[in-house]
Order: sequence, then C-alpha cells, then structure tokens
Amino acid sequence: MAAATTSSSKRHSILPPAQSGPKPPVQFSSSITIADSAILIGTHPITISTESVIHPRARLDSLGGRITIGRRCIVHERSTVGAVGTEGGSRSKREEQPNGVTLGDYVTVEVNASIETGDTVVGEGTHVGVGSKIGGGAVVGKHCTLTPYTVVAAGETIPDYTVIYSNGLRRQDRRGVAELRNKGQARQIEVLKRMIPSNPSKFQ
Amino acid sequence: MSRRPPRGEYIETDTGNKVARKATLVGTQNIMLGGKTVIMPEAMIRGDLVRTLQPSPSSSGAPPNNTAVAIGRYCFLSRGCCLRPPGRLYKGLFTYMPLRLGDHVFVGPGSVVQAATVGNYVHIGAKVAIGEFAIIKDYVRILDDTVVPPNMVIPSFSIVAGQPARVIGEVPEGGHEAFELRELYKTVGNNPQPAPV
Amino acid sequence: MAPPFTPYTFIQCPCSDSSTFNRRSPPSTPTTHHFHSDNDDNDDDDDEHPFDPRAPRSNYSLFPLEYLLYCEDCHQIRCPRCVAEEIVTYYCPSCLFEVPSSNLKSEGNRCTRSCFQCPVCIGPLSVTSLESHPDPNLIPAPDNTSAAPHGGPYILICSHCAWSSTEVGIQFDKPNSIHAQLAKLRNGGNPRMTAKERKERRKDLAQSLGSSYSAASGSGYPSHFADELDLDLDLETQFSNLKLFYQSQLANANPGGGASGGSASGSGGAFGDLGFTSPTSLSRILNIYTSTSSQDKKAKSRIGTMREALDRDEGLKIANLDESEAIAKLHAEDHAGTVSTSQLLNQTPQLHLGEPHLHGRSRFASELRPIPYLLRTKRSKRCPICRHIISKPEAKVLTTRFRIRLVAGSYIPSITIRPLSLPNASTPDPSALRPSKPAQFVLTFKNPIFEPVKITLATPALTPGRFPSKVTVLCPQFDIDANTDVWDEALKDGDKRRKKGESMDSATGGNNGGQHQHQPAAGKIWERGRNWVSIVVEVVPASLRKPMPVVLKEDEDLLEIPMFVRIEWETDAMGDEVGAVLGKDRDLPKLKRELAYWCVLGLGRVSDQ
Amino acid sequence: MSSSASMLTGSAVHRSVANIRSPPAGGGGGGASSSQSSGPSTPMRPITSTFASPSSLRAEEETILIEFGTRKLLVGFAGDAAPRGAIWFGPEQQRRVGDFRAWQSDYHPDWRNAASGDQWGKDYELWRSDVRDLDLGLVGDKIERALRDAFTKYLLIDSRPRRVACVIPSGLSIPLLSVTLDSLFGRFQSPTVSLLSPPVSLAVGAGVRSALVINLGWAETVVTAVYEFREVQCNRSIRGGRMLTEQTHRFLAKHLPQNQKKPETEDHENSQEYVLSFEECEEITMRLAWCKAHPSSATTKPAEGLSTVEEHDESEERRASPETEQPGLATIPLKSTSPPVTLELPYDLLTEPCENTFFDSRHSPASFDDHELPLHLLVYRCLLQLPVDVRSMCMSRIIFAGGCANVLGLQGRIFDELSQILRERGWDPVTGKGLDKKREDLEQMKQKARARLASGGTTGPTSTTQPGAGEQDGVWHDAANVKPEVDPIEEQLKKRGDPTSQEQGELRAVESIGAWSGASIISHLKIAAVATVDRDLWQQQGAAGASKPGEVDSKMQQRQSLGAGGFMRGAGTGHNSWTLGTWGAY
Repeated sequence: MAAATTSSSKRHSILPPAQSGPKPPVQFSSSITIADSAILIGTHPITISTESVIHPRARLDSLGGRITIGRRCIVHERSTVGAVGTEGGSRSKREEQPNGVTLGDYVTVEVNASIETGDTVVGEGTHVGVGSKIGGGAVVGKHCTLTPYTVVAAGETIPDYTVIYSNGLRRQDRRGVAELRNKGQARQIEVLKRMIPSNPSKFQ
Repeated sequence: MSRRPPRGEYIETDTGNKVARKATLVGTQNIMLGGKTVIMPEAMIRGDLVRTLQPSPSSSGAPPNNTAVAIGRYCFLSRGCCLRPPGRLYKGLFTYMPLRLGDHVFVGPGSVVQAATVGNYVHIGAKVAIGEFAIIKDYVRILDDTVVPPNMVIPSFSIVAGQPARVIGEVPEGGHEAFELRELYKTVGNNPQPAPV
Repeated sequence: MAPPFTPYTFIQCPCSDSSTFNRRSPPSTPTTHHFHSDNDDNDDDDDEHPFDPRAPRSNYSLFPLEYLLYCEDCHQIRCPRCVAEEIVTYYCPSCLFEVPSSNLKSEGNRCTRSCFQCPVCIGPLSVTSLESHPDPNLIPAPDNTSAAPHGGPYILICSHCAWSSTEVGIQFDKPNSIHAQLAKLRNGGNPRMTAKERKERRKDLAQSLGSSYSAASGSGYPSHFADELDLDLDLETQFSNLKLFYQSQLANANPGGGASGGSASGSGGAFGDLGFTSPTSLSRILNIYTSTSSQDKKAKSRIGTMREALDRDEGLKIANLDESEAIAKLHAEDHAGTVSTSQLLNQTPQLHLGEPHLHGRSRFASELRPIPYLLRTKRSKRCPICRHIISKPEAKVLTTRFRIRLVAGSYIPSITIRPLSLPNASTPDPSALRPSKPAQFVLTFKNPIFEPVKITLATPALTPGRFPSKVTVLCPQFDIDANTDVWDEALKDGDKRRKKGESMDSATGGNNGGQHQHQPAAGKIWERGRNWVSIVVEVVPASLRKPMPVVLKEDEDLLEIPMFVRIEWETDAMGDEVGAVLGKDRDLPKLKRELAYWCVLGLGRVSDQ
Repeated sequence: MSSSASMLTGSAVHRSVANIRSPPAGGGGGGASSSQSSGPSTPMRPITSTFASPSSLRAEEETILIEFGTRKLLVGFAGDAAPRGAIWFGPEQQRRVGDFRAWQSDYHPDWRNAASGDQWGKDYELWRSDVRDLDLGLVGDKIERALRDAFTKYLLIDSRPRRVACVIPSGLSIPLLSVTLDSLFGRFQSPTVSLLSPPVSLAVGAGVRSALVINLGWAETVVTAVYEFREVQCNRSIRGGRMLTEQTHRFLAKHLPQNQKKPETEDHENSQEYVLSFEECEEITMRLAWCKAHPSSATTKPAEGLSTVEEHDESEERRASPETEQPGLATIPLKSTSPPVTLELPYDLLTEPCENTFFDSRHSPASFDDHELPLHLLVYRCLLQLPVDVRSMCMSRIIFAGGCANVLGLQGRIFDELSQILRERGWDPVTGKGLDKKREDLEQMKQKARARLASGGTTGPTSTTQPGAGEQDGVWHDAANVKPEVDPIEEQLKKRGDPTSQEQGELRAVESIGAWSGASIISHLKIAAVATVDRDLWQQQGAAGASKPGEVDSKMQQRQSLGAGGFMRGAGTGHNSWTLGTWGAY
C-alpha cells in the first residue's frame, strides 16, 4: 500500500480548479461550516443559517433566484442547489428578488442531488437522497425521505412525512422519528465541523 | 507527479496508479491505493472523512486507523463516481468508518459508493447508489441504476439490480473472467494501449 | 427504448433441438385426438426448418457463452437445462451462515435467524432497539419511549422505504433469533399459539361443553364459542387436524396398525376407484345402489373405511362468508392500504400459515409479514450422459474457488462483433442500421484450445421473421491457429501464412500491409492474429415499414443473424478415454473431433427512418 | 412395500431425527406427535435421506407436489401444509437467459404493441384451453423453466429424479396434459407422476366426502359436484378471472378523462384497443374490486327458512353500512396511461366489473349460452342436474376456491343469489305453469317429512312453516329419508358405530384448506391418486397408450393406483393397461 501521490502529501488534496461565475452576495451565519472548494455562483443573494454544513464541491447557484438554507442543513459534495431547471418551473421570474430555492432546517442534500431553481421549497428535516432531482417550483413537505435517484417533477407538491421509494412509489413515514433524525443530524454536524476546514471568508 | 512531465492527463505513481489530474481527491493522506488503480477524471474520493471514534483495542487487523478509503489493486473508478466513507451514530455519537475496496473493482460513471466493504472482482454499473455500510462480497455484478440500501449484504456470485437492490441472478461459472480489469487498466493513462482482440 | 446497442452472441445448446433425454418432443401442431400424427409433423418442425432466433421457443434454448459448460468426455456443450445439479452447500444470503441440510428438513427453506426482507419494498430489514439508534436512517419509532432504558423492545425496520414492524404492531423482546419470536407473534402483537397450544385449548373447551359441542359445530348454526374457536382455526391447524383425522380413519380401517404399507393398501381403495369415474357419468352412483359388479363390493368395503370430518378437531370448518368488515376496511384504507401484486407475490403462503382467516392470502398492508430470507445454494454440476462432474465449487460459503470448472468458453471459440468502419467512411452511429443500406460487421473468432481449428459457418441468405434482411458471410470457412503461449507468438507469426497456405491463399492478401486499408472481399479473411481470425459479414437490413407501416413487436427491429457454426479439430488419441477406445493401435493417430451448434448474432437495431 | 422399506432405511440413517419428526407416511399415531412438534412455520414432511448422497434412489422418498394453474404453479413437498412457493407466468419469465433489460430503469415494456387483439395478457398465462393456436412446445418450455426456478429458489432441491404428484384441472385436454407429463418425465426424470383433480383435493381439504366445489378460476369458473370423492357432475362458465380483468379494463377505460366526453357506447371499441396495461388492470382488480351484497337479501331476511341465513342477516346490515353512510371515493393511480392519471371513483362503482362478470344482471337469464352462464345460475343448474340425494349432500358442502374467491363479498353474494333462487323456484326446473299442482305434491311430501322428522330421523335444525321453505324441506327431507336405505357407506359406518354426518339438505359453505394442501394430505398419506403414470410406460406409449378409464379392469387399476403407495415398480412392466383417469375421458 502506498499513499496515492507521494508529492501531494503536502497539499492534502488534489482539487482541480472549478469553473467560476459571478460571485453572489452572501449572508452567512457565523457558525456555519463551508469548505473552500464549495462553489457559490450567481447574482442573487445566498443565505446560510446557523450550523449548516456545505461540503467540498457542493454547488450553490443563485442565478435563478435567492438561495436560502436553513439551520443545521447538510449540503453534500457534488450536489447542486439552485440548478437552472430543464423544465422552466420558475414562476417568480418577474420579481426583482425572486426565490430560487429555500431549504428548511435540518435538510440534507445528498451527493449528486440537484434542486432546481424557481421558488422551490424543501421542508424541515427532509432527506434528499443520492442523485435525486427536485424540479423547479416543487414544494417538498417536512420530514420527507427521497430515496436515491428519486425525481420530483417541477411544480409538484409532496405532503409531509412522505417517503418516495422504489422509483416513484410513495408511502407515509409512520415511524414518527422527526426529532430523533434532527438530533442525529446535529451529531453529524458536530463531527463535520471538525473535519471540514471552513473558509467562509473566501465567499464574503 | 513531480517526477513526470506535467503534460500527461494522468499522474502515474510508482506503484502504477493512474490518477487523473481532473479527479478530486480530498484528504489524500487518508486514501490508500493498492497500485495499478485507475482514477478517471471527475472521480471523487472523500479521504477527509476519517473515523472519529477509534475502534476498541479488540478489533485488530485494521490498517492505520486514519485510513478513510482503502482501495485494492486493478480498481477502476470511472468518470464522476464518488467514494465516501459511511457514517453512522454509534452509541449516540456520530462517526465515519473506513471504506474498503478489494482488487479488480469497477465503479461505473456517476455511481456513489458508501459501502463498508466491497470485495474482489466486483462490477458496479453506472449511476448506482450503494448505501452506507453495505457489504458486497466477491464476484458481484451490480447493474446500472441500482440502489443498494444501507446495511445490505450481497453474497458472492450475485447479479443485483432494482430499487431497492435485490439478487436477480447468479454469475454463471463462465462469467468469472469477465471481472478481470488488467486489460482495462492498460487502455487508459498517458500512453494508453488499444484493447487486445 | 434500448440504451446504445452493444452487439451480442447467444448460443443454442444442442440439447434443446433434438428431443434428447428420450423425451418425446411435444406435438407442435395440436390435435386433440390423434397423437402419432402430432409427433410426425412435430419432428420436421424441430429439425428441418432453419433455426429462427425470434421464435418464442428460442428464448428457452439460447444462452450467452458464459452460461455454458463443456463435458470433456462427451465433447459436448452443456447448458443449464441439461446439466444434472447437486447441492453442495445451503446458506443464508444475508448472514452468510451455512445451514446443514438436516435443518433444512425441519426448518424449511428460509433463514431462521434474524434475516428478513421488507414486505413493502423487499429491501433488507434490520433489527433496531426502540431506544438506541445506530443509524440516522434507521431510527425506530419512539411510540413507547417509556420502555426499558436498556435496549429493548426491538423492531424491524427497512432502511429503504422506512417500513417498520410497528406498522403491523410487532415488537420483539430480544434482538436475536427474531424468526422464533415472530413465529409466536401475530400481526398486532397478540400471541400466536403454536399448534400444540391450540389443540389443548380446544380440548378443554370441548370437555367443558360436553357432547353438545360437536353437535353444534357440525350444524349450520355456529354458536358463540364455536365462532371464537373459528378465529383460531388457521390454515395450519386445520391442515394438521385434517391429517390426524384421516390418519386415524385409515388406522381403524385396517386394525393391522399404522404400518405404512398396510394403511396404504387399505386407504388406497378409499380413493382407488376414482380412476373409473368420468365426471359426467352418473352410472357410478347408480351402481352403488344396486351393488352388483365386483368393483363395487370392493368399493363398499373400502369406502366404508372413511367417514366425514365432523368438527373442528377433525378439520371441518364452516366458511364464514361474511366479508363486510373487510369491505368496510377496504373503503377505509383505500388503494394505499392494500397490498400490491408484487408484495403479495413475496408473501408466500407459508408466511400466513398462522394467520387465521387469511388462509394464505393477504389483502391489506396491515396483514403483511416480514419475509425471512430464502436460503441460497452452492451447486455442483454433472454431465447428464457420462455423469462426470463438470463444475464443483468449494463447499465453504465464503470461498469463491472452484475445484472443477469446465466452462464452454475455454473449449469453443468466442465470437466478438464490431461494426466495420473504414477509415475514410464515417459511420455516425454504426449500431443504428438503415433499411436497405448495406452495413458490414467484423466477426472475430478466438480459439481457446491448443489445437488449430477449422471453422465452417452457414447462415440463411435471408433472416427469418417478418422483416427478412440479406446476410452474406464473406469468408464462411477458415482455420484458426492454436492458442499457444504468448511468447512464441512472434515465431508463429512468421510461418503462419506458409502453414495455412492451401485454404488461406486468399487470406494472405488480407494480411499484407496495414489491414485497415484494404477493402473487404469475398473469400478473404479480414484480419488474423495468434489464435484469432476475424471475417466480415455484410447485411442489408429490411425496411420495417414494408409494405405498409405495422406495429412492431418488441425486438422486431433487432437484426439478429442465425448462424450455424461447425468446428473441426484434431487431437491425439492419448489423454482422453473416448480417444483411447477408438484408436487402439499404438501409433497415436490424430482423432478428428467436430462440434456444431446454432448461434445468434445480434448486430443492431434497424432504424425506422 | 418397496417404498416403505426404503423409507425405513432412509429414516434409519437418522433414527433420532425420525422420532421427533414425521413418521413414515401412513403411520397412524406418529402423526399426532409430529404435528405437535412441528413449529408454526415448519409443517411436517416425510423424513428423507441426506442431500449429500449422490444416490438418485434416495431422493425419491420425497414427493414433490405441483398444482398447475393457468396463471401460476404452486410447488412444495407433499405433507407440508402449504406450498413452498408460487411461480407466476409472465413476459419476464420468457426472456433469454442473461437478458436483464427489464431491470434497466429506462426500460418500458411496450405492451401496447404486444397487446393486439386477445394477445392482451396472454403472456401471463401458461396455456389456453383452445389448443389450436397454441405452441405446445412453448408450453412445455414454460413449465420446465417455471419448475426449474421453483426447485432452485423455493424447494432448494437438486435435479435428482423425484416422485411427483400433480393437481391438474379436470378439464385439461390431452395435448396439454401430455406436454406436462413430457416435461416431468423427460426433463425431470420423475419415476412416477400421480394426477389429482382439484375438486377432490378440495373436498379432502375440507374434510368432506361429498361437496359442491365452486372453483372461481382464471380462465373459467368450474362448478363440480363431488360425491363420495368422485366428480359426478361438472358445469363450466367462462366467467372467471380473465373476464373480470377485461371488465376492469373496460370499466377504467370508460372513466379515463379522455374518454369521459364520448358517449356510453364505448364497450365494443374499448374491448378492441387497450389503453391500460394488463398488470395495472389486474393490480386494480386485485386491490379494489369488490362485490355488492345481494340486493334483496337484506329485505327478505325474515321470510328465510335457510339455516345459514343467520350468519348473513347481520352481515347484510353491516355490509350495507359502508356504502350507504359514506359513499367513499377510491383513489386509483394509473401509470400505464399516457399521461399517468389518478382516478377518483366512488366505491359503489367499483362493483361494476364484478357485477358484469359474474352476475350480468343486465340480461335476462334466458339469454345466456351454456358456456357463459352467470355464476348463480351455473351453480343452480349444476345442483339441479344432480340426483336428489347427491344434491342434498352437496348443497350443504359448498366449497369456494380459486383466485376470484378473494374478491371481497363474491362468495357471500353467490351464496345469497343461490338461496334466493331456491326461495323462488325450489328445485323445479320448470317455471310458470303447473306449478300449483307441484306445490300440492310438495305440500304432502312436507307432511310426510314432518312425520318422519318427528320420529327423530336425521334432520337439519330447520323445519319452518314458511311455504317458501316448505318446498325445499319437502324435497330435502325426502332425499334424506331415501338415503339411509340406499347408502351402503352410511350403513357400514353405523355398523362400526361411527358418528355419521347429519348435515344435508341445507345450503352450507365449508372452508377448504385449498387444492394444494388437500392434495398434500392425499399424497402424504399415500392414498392413491386418481391416476398414476409410470415413466417407462409413458415414454414407451405416451398418452395414446392410456386406456379409457372404464376399460381398465379394477384389479389392475387398483395396483396402478397403489403405485403411489410404492407398488409402481412392480406394476409398471409394459403391457398391462393404465389410465389417465378422468383426463383420459376427454
């Protein structure tokens, strides 16, 4: 066994430069954790509230409208919040301060997931699974679970505590574990704080 | 990479690993490569997510504890795939655990692997999601778009597909050689050779 | 519909066309009366028609090369249909524990530890304490957070669809041996009596109620206690009651005792003359009245040995046709509350043995039971003819080694297909074939064995089916050199042309200079290497819309070529018994071997312009 | 004898095990202990030798029981309470080995093109009774693959030859039967195959010797009268599961948004082109289809003289409640339509397919052909054609079976319809003229009946004074009284002092554990099958070699039958005659 690259052991990672865009105005809570390889682009403001974590290579795109991320959210690597929708579900284009994406508290956006812009809302405690896609203007309720590669159509409304599984089937989450999940999220964030070198200043 | 001219698209290490410059490796000091492994552009490995709770002394045989991702020989990580250690609440505390890949593991484009262990001769198709702490044994073929739920155990010689994953067939006796990745290894890199007949 | 097309090859196992295993192949043109005629027209159906890969039956006889084995003694391909299997190991695919075959007899075909699948989404279930939560995904329902602080109670939860056994009202005291605990639990959590318990319960009940009990139960009026008992009479209990009842009937039919032979003969009669009845004839019944013919004397005495079950202990159960509750429930629960077909499929009858009234069925989500994992097996395979083992895995569950593994791939040439793209000609998407526009493909045959082989190919000029495409194999006959070690490839490369001169003179043209410049020509090999040869096949796809647009069946746009492959090679007599028998004389004659089979080449989809 | 001998050696290998588990089949007392010791999910099964031994003889001790249906196979071991697994037929099962396209998320089966004409859903059936356009070879392939899957996945047995018992539809035509036997003998090398008929198995599974078996199957509904374990009468109607699914499709199609505008005369057009996939229609049928209660049953309650009505009166009220109080809406998500829609229909409407399929009250009873009789008429006719005493036995032992028996309320509805007919017409094939005359006769019979009844004869508890009931009482008690004189069995049972069954002359439904489980008892107890076919004989002679049932002389037939008991080896030597039982009669 040998370390991946003898030389790169100084630089603790191989991070090719990411394409850049206009630098958006940001409002960060002091307690957030944001990797400096996260990608924030766009023209509308991006707000990240208390103790939320933005993983490396996570992409927040406010071109379509303002991005609001609640408390104790985790946005994983390679995910896109505010992607420009394929189906133009953005109903609030005219406004000068349109809402792009709003994540409630304790929302997790997993790897490769993408939430399209256009006044899209994801409710508290909802878990957006790996590779899932939420269309623009969709409203996902509280404490929902989207299993990997779930697709929520643009403009669709998902009631609270919905589980979307097996490629589109839906059922109600009767475990009633909302707050326990939130606790777990908090624990995870404690750990991530220590692991992910945060560099908010880079974006301010 | 210091030794090689910075021209090539790949960094070729002395153990024969071919790591694309466009690959994203976070926390390389915690990523162990067995050698002869190919990491294609836009592949991503989260070596920074190391386990925080150290194992009790009883559990031995583990390589240096700060290893987050261990990859065997002749593995092939396609474009846009992502390896990340699985995390869980353990006794009320959250910790990540190491992710181990065996030899001759093919990870298809866009797949996300958060397994605990992946055995030898495993083929993971494209856009596959492998849930946290899944255990995948040797000679397993996972078809495209499969979602392997967390904690699932997949025995050897299984053909797996579905959302969630289930065993839909057995790898036939004559199908073992198809898992070999030596030839594939030669076809990429800074001076790739054409695939043999 | 299909992703980017990759060419493929399927091989038809010779076992399937001729009626091997002295199987009278079933009549193909049906007649209800005369059979021999059927067999006749059946034969020509099997043998004389060219092989049609699109015929529905072909799907049952075609296999990818990896699925085929090879018997070294019969020198024949063996497919999954024609090998004889023997089980080496039983194990649970989830906990990977080996299960001794004796347990299999007693405990059935499923894992009896704690391995279950989700009844809703078939994902794996994991045991979780209601208190501690090992995984954010797996946090159980805290519906009774007042429970014991240490661990339990425990539940099963699905990490994919978030189903929890609390949804059917089931919890466990211990985190281990869930299977045993579940067996004692009914959905909703009520204890589920074992067969024995139920029996005893009924006994006392019967005694307490005296003789009136059986009378009442026999009558059409199910009295109150009878109802309450009915609730308990699940399929399994009724089954065992019935079995006991009949056994006792048989026993006192012949006082000889329970010797199986005796009771068999005695009881055999009881149903024995069923053979005579044709459903429509009432003559049988009349005969009973006038007991004249010999068989009816027998009938009397034998039928006399069985009477009818009279009460629940004997397995009689008055049906309760009142399903109003269920209907009400259906209206309440609606579509979401009912079980889907696939879920029902996974709920095998066994799971509901203990559920009263379900009688093996389940309709509502609340009736779903966790599914214990089906066990899996490691199996060795024998040649059905010579009984030699042709595949044998090691017994241990976790080892992947094989003691014997004779795969067809190491005996018959592999065929790989790639569209021929000449450097100048730019084919945008070779996999999309255009109607009546000729397309060329390179077939590469790779010889795995250590003797040179002679290959002869035959294809119908037109592919079978509604849309016949023209097929031309430019070089239907050629030799391939032996699969020698790599290091003397160089030497072989030199003498190759000289050696294979006679049949390959044309091929030399194919080899001088960079192969990719020359055009494909009839009788010419396209390319050759150490142990491989590639040739060119030209196809003219048919138009899918002639004479008029028609609805395509699935895969009808697929261009598949049936190809008959004959392989001939020589081996020295030594080394295999069959050879030794033939060539007794000592000067080691070369034995001619031949193998022939149909295969199917999937070239691509014909675009519907 | 031979088998029982080998059985002993077999169990002698692990004597200790044999003690705790099932004894050699047929052993009387042993069964009791075993049935107790066997845990809930572990039904008992005859002990067999270890799998490890390559000996092919050993494996025969274990009899495999297969129930053949149009849609699925039920497979398990004789002696188990329930089959180990069910294999359903479907298009996916007909793919080439190694073709996994169905699992690709971008794969959408284009059932639209496949479903032209009556192809719709055809891939989901093993066979059709009309064999003219049927590729029998394909049927054989389907059977073989299904069995192979079942053996590997559920039974976990290897391919050593085993004795097989089959539950096969009584009406199965010889070509289909011989294809089945070909697969079993040819591909699976079974030494013997015993054939059992569903009605008899169901009767055995209900603990009765006579019964009226109403098998609500997929292709058709078969009403069979079983008397003393014999099929004595059999009526069929095409009103079965397939028709129900078709009706459901028609029903859903009618309510699709795009079809709303069009006039009501859609039925023809709908039946031609399909707008919904078979799976979906079947799924909806299975989940949501239900059957209204008999309209009049609630009102006519007081006038009823039938004993079983009791269960039903209160059921009527309760059954009535859900519809009347809140006409709830059923949400029906449909995916196979383009675009996907979700229908919201009142539950009452959902009874429509069931009504049209099984009762078809829209047309007058006279307007039906024999093969398409509504079920209640079918059952009534079947009973009507029976001799009096057989009828009286059967009508009080009605067994509902088959997939459509799961349709909520259907069983009760048929039952009520039947009692309604009896209430109106009794057992009078003639309706209208001359009925009064008949009445009087029956009246007198009733008097006689009373007299005997008073003298403590066998009777059901209902001797009411309603004229309506009077008719039936007359007929039935008449039958009941003839019976003791003529029925040797009853006599004999009396001699042996066994309690005889008193239940007759009243409509009564009994619950059967099902054809498979019933057959499991039969073959586990080594009670002989309807017919037992020996491999060598079959492969020498084929179906042509089979004698017509009557022609076999009883002794030979006896030994043949006992083949299931282990005497087959001796008997199966070429030239003696053998039979396909009831199947040979077709």
